Amino acid sequence: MVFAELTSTPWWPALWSLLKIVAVLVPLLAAVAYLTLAERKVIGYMQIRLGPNRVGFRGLLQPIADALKLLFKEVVIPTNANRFLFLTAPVLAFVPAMLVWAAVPFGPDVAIANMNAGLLYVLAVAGLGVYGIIVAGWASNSKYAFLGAMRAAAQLVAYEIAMGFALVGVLMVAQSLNLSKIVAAQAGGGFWSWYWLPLFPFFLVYFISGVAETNRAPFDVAEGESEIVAGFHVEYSGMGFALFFLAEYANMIFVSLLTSVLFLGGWYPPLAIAPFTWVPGIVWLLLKTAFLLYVFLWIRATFPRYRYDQIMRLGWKVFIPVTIAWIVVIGIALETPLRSLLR
Amino acid sequence: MSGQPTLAAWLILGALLFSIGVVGIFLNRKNVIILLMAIEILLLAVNINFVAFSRYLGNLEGQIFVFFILTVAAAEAAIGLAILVVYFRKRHSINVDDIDELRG
Amino acid sequence: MWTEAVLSQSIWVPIAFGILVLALGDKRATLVRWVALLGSVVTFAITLEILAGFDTRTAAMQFVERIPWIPALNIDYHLGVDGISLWFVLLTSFLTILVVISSWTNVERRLAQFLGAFLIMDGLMIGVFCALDAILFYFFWEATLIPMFLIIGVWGGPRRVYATIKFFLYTFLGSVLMLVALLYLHFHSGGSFNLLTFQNTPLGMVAQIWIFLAFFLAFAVKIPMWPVHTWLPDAHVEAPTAGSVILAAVMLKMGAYGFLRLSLPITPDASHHLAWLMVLLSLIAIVYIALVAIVQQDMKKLVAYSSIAHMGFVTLGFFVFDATAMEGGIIQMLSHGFISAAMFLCIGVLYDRMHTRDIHAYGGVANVMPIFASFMMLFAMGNVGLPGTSGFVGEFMVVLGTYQVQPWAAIVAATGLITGAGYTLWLFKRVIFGPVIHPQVAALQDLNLQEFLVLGSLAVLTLLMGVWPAPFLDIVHASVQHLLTQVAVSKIPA
Amino acid sequence: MKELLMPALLHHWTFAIPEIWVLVMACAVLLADLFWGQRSPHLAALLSAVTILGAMLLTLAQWGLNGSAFAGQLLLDPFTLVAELSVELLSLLVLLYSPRYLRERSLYRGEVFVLLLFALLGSMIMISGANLLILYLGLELLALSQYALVALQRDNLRAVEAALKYFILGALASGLLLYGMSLLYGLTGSLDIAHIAGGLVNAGADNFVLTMALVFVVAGIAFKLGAAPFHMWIPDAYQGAPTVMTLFMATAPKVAAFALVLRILAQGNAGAVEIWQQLFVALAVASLLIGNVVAIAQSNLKRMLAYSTVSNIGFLSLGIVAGNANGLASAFYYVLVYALMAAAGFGMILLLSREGFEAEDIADFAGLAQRRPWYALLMLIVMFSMAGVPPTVGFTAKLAVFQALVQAGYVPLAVFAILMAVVGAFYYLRVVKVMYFDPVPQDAPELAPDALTRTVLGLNSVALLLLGILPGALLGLCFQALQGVL
Amino acid sequence: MLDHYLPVLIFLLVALVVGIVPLWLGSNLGPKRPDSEKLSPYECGFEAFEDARVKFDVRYYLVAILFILFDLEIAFLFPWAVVFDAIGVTGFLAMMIFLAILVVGFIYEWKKGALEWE
Repeated sequence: MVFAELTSTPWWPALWSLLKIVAVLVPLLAAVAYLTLAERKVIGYMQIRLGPNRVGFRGLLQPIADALKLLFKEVVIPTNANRFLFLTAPVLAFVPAMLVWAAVPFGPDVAIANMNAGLLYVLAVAGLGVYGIIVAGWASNSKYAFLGAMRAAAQLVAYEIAMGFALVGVLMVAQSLNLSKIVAAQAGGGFWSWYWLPLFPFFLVYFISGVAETNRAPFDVAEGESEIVAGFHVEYSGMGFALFFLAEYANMIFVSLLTSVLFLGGWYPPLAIAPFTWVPGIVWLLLKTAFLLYVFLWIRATFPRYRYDQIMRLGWKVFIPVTIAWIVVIGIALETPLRSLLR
Repeated sequence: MSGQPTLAAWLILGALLFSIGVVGIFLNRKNVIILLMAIEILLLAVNINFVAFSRYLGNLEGQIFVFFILTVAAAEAAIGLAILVVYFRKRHSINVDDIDELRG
Repeated sequence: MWTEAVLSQSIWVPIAFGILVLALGDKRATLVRWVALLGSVVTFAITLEILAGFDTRTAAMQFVERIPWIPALNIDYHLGVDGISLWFVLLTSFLTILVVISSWTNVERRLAQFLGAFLIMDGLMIGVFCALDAILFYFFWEATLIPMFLIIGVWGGPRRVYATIKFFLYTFLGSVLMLVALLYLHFHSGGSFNLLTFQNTPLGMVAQIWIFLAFFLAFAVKIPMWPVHTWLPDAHVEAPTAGSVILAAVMLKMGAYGFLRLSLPITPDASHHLAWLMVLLSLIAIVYIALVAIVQQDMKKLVAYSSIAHMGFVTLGFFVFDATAMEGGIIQMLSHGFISAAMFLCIGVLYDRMHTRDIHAYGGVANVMPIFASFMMLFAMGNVGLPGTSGFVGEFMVVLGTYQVQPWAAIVAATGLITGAGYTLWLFKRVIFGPVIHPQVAALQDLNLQEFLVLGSLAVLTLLMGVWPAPFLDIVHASVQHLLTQVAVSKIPA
Repeated sequence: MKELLMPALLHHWTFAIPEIWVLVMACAVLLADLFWGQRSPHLAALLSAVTILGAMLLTLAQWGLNGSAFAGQLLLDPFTLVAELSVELLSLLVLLYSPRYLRERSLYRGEVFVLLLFALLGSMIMISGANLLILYLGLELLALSQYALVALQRDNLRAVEAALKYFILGALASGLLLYGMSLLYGLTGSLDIAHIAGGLVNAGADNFVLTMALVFVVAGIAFKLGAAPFHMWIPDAYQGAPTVMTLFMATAPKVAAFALVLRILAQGNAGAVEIWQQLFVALAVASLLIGNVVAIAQSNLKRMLAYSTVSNIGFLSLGIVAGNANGLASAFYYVLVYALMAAAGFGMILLLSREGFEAEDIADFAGLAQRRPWYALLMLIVMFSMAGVPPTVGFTAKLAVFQALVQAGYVPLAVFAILMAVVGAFYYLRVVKVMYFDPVPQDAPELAPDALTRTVLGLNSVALLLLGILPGALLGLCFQALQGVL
Repeated sequence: MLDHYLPVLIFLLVALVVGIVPLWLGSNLGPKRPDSEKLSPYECGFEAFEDARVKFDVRYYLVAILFILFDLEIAFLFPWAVVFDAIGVTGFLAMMIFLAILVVGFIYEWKKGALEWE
């Protein structure tokens, strides 16, 4: 009864949204925190070492400790920096990283905002993140920060194109910009009807671009500790640094999740038969995301850092031609009887 | 619908932006980059007009036009910036008042 | 077919020869001279053919050629001659021969361009006198400016640039408004550019006055009438002899011809309405300009001013609307064509030898150049208008005709005759007679063959017209009558 | 079967075949130059010539046809045919004028020719476009190519500055035009010229908004044409740009800009003729005044010719003022004639320029008549043609415009214009004066004209004379073209 | 329509709060002991003596231009892809022509070395 009363009040939609946001945001921040731990652990095990294990049981409280440490660090603002921009930059990086989650479908029509132009929204908002990086590099007034920002921007931009082309392929087959509908279009059978198979080049390009877009190894030349000492955020400390850090990890998770949604059938089980269908869709989605996150870490532990020219070459000279060619292939396929393989 | 801005409101917004762009081009005495930005504002004002009309006329052509304007604006910006870079390399200034080699 | 297009031939043959001469280039001077002479003679022969075939009994246009030229605007290539224009065609082609001969030796720089320009001028000026389409008329009218601009500018005296630009802009400015008037007429005549149609197009008084004024500006500048005459002395002084000859003998006539062909028949009411102005300006030219001429130190300037004064008689004759005066005006135009040409040639003869035109530098030329002095004597008499020369016939007829209509104007004009005698004879006295003061004068050579030929032929014509003007008048007569009838009828729509 | 292969949108695509050909060939030239340009430096130029000749043939092959391609977005009508043929011809002229000049300035590169082809394509689209969007795209294709062409000589500060100014004001012009287009769209709900015309009639359109729309459209077009007071870019761009580019800027784009007048105003806004007529009166008066008066003070020939462009645009506007088929036909004729004259004028500068030397000062022509009488004669024809003195073609152009103007009842305006023509004559005469009356300067640089430029210039100038003597055919063509579409 | 975007607006506010509050907290909770060394830009051993923003490689700029252009092509591809089924062969062919022209430009860039980094 109370509930019914509540839902009929004019501010209910806002409140409901707020609830949903909190329901996404809190687990997300927790996930980010524990992803940092997972990263250190996984890489540690891969390199036959333990990783953090002092704070709490097997180091489980390590992220909390890190957070507290960062919170109590001095926020240093370099002398010649532009104070306002210097402080704005981390927020500029952080806010889009959060906002993109508004469109993520966790199940059929389960999203903070189930937008018709969801994919477009995601692209648009995600694209804003680069401003944070550029502003940070510019405002710091440090050569390393500036160089890092330039590199990051050029790299983001290069891979954004390939990513865009890959998404075009998805759209051609799915015929919708709504992320829920894109997932729904992959229903009907099992893992073989997900888009990763017919759109395999796009899948690869998209995921690798995702790695590049989040400035993760082996594409981490923008930070490049050993070259340009952490790049665009070299001058940041304390919470300023923490926000960049949060944004990066949130983006990692987001890219993994979106890859799952677009190419790995979202909340659908790998086989539409009994034991698998018992498990709730959201679990499948999170499992797929977790797997991709694991791949993120795996790649970081395995590959050496690319040279900058190699990165640019991969983006411009490999991904873009490949995606354009595959768009043509998909287009032709859709215009011929082969379309039954895609739909 | 009460919550929606009226067509007139959109048009006034467009007109204001357009005026800002034009004024920016004519009154700006400082920096060529600002000129380029003024040009972008000009085109965006036009876009607002087109989208507003398109929406209120229930006719998609205006929105299609906007797509093309955006593209052309990008191409224009690319060429404009390229010219500006070449100019800067030669003149070492992008001050509007320094563009005075040709006069008479 | 070939003989039918005789007017076209007379226009395009000299132009073709002109281009040929240009193409031959400056290096082959002798060839260029002979080709130019051939061209001018051939042209003259063609125009003689027109004269031979001319029917004096009718006022209608003869030798008419009419083909579409610019169909989109209804402009035709429409040529024809009547009694009024015929003589000017002949005058033009005849004088061109003289110009070519007179330039035989004394033009050293860019001879081909010089002669080419004159031959092209020849064709264009004949075109002016033959055109019966308004635009064609304007076309030739303006086109003549280009060669003359170059002739004065390239081969002229020290202040030639100033003089030629002044000449060009004055005459150009004067004539452009005529174009607007023609276009206005075109619109009101129902889309035609035919001058004969224009003559029959009814027009209100206001429109007529505006059109008349537009025409007036064009023709008055060309004639030139006071007060728009100031370009002429400059142009004459700086122009080479041949340029002065053509300028005075033919180009000024184009203005007067314009009054006859356009102003009077197209705007008869306005012509009547503004006749007082025309008469007044003519008288000012006759009297005032003659006074100005007296004080000139430069021989050419003097003759130039005298030209203006003589043209005053012409316009006076036109605007009293009397057959005798009008025919007198036409005869005066012809006569002035011969005499002013001759005067300028005489001065040229002296200038070639002395390189000065200052009257004070001469004196006693008769002692060393007797033949020349005799010729100059004859032309001076003609210029004064003494009986027996062509000058007498024209001026006398004008004064006589004017007297019948406006006696006071005739009396004023007659005083002009006296002043004219004054400045011409005084010039003659100072230059030709008296003792030889300057050593350079003592060393002068008399006329050479070319000069003799040129001055001789002009002398023959001056005398011929002076003693036997009838054949000249015969040709003019019918057309003048027709014109006067036209002018007498009002065109204002009822 | 036919429907399947040729869906509605592609219907009658053959009517657009000249445009398609130029597009395909432009891409082909780009690639060909890219891959084989190093080995065969003339490849791009030759292929471009083939392209333009092919386009002319394709245009001629459609002579007499009427129709539209792509659902009415590109029109094939008499105007399209004549105007396209003329821009193709003018582009060919530029192509023929350019090789030596470009070689001497290390600009003889594939890009120049490709940009030229794209500019040509833009002009063609502006001519045949029957939709605001298409017209806009054509306009920008042309404009962007031109900006790049002007800036191509990167080591020349003046060229780059010219490009910068041209770019900024050109972009502003596009903005104005677009704003006007957006209002037209709002008024009529369509981008299609035919629908706009109908829409305005039906709506009985709101007069204030319509006036605003037309003010912006006319301002934009005036910018592109170079009519005062929107002429500010013309002198700088003309003077600073490499002369070949100036030559191009002064020719085909002007024809294309006139096409905008025809399509947007005369066809799209025939119902509002009084409004844009009045606007063009103002433009004409301002252009005639500024163009002619300011030109007198110029010592740089390119700059003087730029102001003469402004004044010529003023004369052209007079034909537009007349507003009817007669007036527009004469304006069309005027623009074609002007393009030919400008080509010859700038061609002369090209001819007399050498490596490291631009014959762009009027003083550089001093005594030309003594050194090269034929060149001086050609330039003389050009100058008198621009001044509008018979027997050159410039006279017939002015005649055509004036007759339309007088017929439309604008006699005082005609008188004003004709007086301005006299003022204009003064500065053209100055060039003639310098060539014919001034002595050859002591340090006059050697003239090293090449055969190709010389031949083309000769043909071009003789055309000015011949067309002046026999203007009937071209004028008739222009009248037919305009009467066929209005 | 716009209802879909209300959550986004709220989310924006929330995200701003979540971003700014820790920053504010951090700067209040953390110590403030600045000294000139600490506040100088990071350098490898020598004094930072000039504005670090003066020059950068023009190739970054080239990349930016190429990006703008390609990104806008994607803007055309998106709506096309969404309605791919509805527009049939015509739509497909039209976009293929468009892509072909795009590829010509791409080849040109490639061959001209605009994509090279070394």
